[in-house]
Amino acid sequence: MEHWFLNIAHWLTSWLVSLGLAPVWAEVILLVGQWTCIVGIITLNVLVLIWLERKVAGFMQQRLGPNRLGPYGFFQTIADTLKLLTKEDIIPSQTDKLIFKIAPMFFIIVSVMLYAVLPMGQDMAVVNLNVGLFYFISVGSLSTICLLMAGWGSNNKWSLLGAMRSVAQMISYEIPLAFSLLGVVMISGSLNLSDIVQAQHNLWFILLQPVAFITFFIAATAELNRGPFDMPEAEQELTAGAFTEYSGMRWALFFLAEYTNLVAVSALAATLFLGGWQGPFLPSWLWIILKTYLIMMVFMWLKWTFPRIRMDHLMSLSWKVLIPISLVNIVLTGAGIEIFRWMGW
Amino acid sequence: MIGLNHYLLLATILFGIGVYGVFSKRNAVAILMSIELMLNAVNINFVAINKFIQPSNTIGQLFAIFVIVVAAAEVSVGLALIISIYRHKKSVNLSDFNLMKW
Amino acid sequence: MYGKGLLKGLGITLKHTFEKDITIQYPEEMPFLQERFRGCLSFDFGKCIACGLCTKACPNNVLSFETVKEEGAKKKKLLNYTIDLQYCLFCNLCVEVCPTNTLYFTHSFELTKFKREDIKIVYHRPPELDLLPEEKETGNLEVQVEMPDITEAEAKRLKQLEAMKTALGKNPQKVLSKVLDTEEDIAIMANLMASDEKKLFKMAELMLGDREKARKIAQAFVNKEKKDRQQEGGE
Amino acid sequence: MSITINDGVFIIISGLTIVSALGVVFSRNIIHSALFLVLAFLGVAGIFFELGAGFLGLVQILVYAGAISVLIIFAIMLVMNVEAEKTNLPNPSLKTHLWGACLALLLIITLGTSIWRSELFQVLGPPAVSDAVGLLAELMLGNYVVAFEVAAVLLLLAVVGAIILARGVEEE
Repeated sequence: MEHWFLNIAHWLTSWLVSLGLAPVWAEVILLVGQWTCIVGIITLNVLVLIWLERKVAGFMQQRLGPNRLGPYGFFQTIADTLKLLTKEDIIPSQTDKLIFKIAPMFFIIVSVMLYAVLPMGQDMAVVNLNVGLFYFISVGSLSTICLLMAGWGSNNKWSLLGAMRSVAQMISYEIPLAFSLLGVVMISGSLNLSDIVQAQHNLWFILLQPVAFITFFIAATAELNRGPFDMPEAEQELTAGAFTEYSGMRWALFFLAEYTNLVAVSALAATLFLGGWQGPFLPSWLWIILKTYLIMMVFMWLKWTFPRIRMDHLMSLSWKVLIPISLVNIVLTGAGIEIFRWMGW
Repeated sequence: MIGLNHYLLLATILFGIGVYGVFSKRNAVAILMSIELMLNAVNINFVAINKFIQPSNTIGQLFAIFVIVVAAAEVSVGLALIISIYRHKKSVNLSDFNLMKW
Repeated sequence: MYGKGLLKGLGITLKHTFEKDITIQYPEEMPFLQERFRGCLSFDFGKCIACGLCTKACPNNVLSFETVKEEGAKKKKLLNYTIDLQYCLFCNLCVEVCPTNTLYFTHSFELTKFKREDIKIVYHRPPELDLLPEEKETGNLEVQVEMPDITEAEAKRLKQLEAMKTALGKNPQKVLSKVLDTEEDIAIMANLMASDEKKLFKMAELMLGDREKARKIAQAFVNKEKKDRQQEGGE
Repeated sequence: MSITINDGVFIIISGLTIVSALGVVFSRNIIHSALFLVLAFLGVAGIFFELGAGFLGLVQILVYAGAISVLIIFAIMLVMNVEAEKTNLPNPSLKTHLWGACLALLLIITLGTSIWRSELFQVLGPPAVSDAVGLLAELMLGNYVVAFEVAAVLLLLAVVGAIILARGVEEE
């Protein structure tokens, strides 16, 4: 069970080579296949996630959540997706049409690109990049541009305000996000995500770096524009912010990308702090899925517990609280590592 | 076969486009963007030459990083200047920026 | 400590997550309505004396009626009575002003119709009023709602009523335990209902509509029965 | 002379970079210019990847595409007072265009031909990919630690200076 997917990949490659294809092209085809699988799984997973989010929200408010379509309302999101797919694609006349059209596509591409370095099991990263963590952060920072494009292209004051807010927020929170991850990097001595997972063989980093984990969690919530930090969307004041003018499938793409980001960041948190794919009894890929879902449930829990906080509080939380805390954490981690070495452990 | 000369040629073309942009634009922000293009061209040169001539170390990359740092500082201060002047002049047109002329 | 409130909030939502959901799934499950809930405005033809106070009290001219004065008769004779519910505010003014308690609010709240004309409720003079000498039922507990045309909602209600009746007939203890407290009372009430079908029907209706009222009336029935028994014992 | 996958990737990326650089210069809407600039930055990052400088490419994406371009777009939005289509008009005087074009062409032609003909640059093959992060760190915190610190101070000064300039001095 552990090697199912690896075996499939090996079998596919050898089959392609036996057909007389050059090994390079076999690799390329395998890569394309992997990406197709990732995109497919993401899309299906988002259907489950939206359903889960609604159910969780319902239960927290002592409601039932969706319950009409299928068992426990499970087909509700599928019906919604079909509705969005068949909806008219409205492009307002005064928009910057090209930017308006490509923004959601760019957003989803950036979100899917995050998955390239995540180890989905033992030896199951698509690309085992030696700067994987840095790749994740820098590619994740590109989504600000997409939001800005959406906000600008819509030619709508709410969109623009929402985009400006989200960009200000995401840029501010990128700093504590990156800083909180530095502690993990310092302990494991590598930017490679697989190495970081290996380094947690004996002890999960959440126990060594609890402060970093909390900082990372808060910063990630803000990065995802989620939970109590969903100022950019703020339905009540900004009517969904950058997505105001979008409808139909383009809007659905934004939605998809947001949930894709959520899964990616949760998987990263699981990889960095919860020991990644390591765990007893079950196969590695099942472990990472379980841990990712656990973290996503916590994200949902936060979202449906806390009220949205004000923009200036949001900013001061980042600059005045999280950044100093994460800097102190880096210093303490460095000191701790030195003490460990000095003690000769 | 792509060699060093291709990279250098690419950098030259980028630099040339940047030079043309600096000359032909009126908007101060646009000129800043052209300067960024030129800086990027320089970075390509650093990295390419480092990689081809002396692949054993990474001094070229280090210099490229310093260039990026300086560029970030330059852009932030430059844009702050532009915004500050815009408050008085209500324009970002460089030909309107003649405070120092007399 | 900073952040204590946040943890408390998380605890509260976590607690709620595992508590029982309080959603009432409306079409299958009827919501609990208070006794004075104002549903459909209804009219009891036999009681009306055609004084016209209700039409004067109504701010929106919802109510209207036609009368005819026959030769030699003392009173005006009511021909029909119209409630145009689409303008009704459910303000209760007509009900308050009526001297004979002719108008009343029922608990039926499913007033949506497919056609605009269907909203208007017209009560025509029932033929038995002309045949019989005036002999009104004075039982003040009688809440027999008779809409002129049985709508879908009403049909559903009747169905539920039927279901409740059979439930009461077959397993009275279980159903009655919702309104009566002691075993003894329940037994008495079950006996009463078994002997008197009318009481069974009334209870079924009350159980469907207003629990509080059902409780009161059931208690009243039981008390009366107890008293009767005591008297019998005394003699 | 056959084209390998590496060469194809280089041609595509460099073509994209040059086209988007031209877009930066020739767009009449400055927001489009800025977005083309993002594309050019990404292209340059791709060139860095191609050169085996993965870390530098990611720095390029993070700093240029993720931060500097956002800064530029923000500044554009703050200083826009005309229609978007007229924000980035070329200079009306023909003289500057001629000067610019002449200089740019001169640069490209002279440097380009000399690079193309130079024997020095043609002998070398494709770059070897290696782990540059460790080497970079050792250089940065070893031989070049002073430059590193100066860069840090420069960034701090830039931040403070930008804040002071953009907020303006409060007049008492």
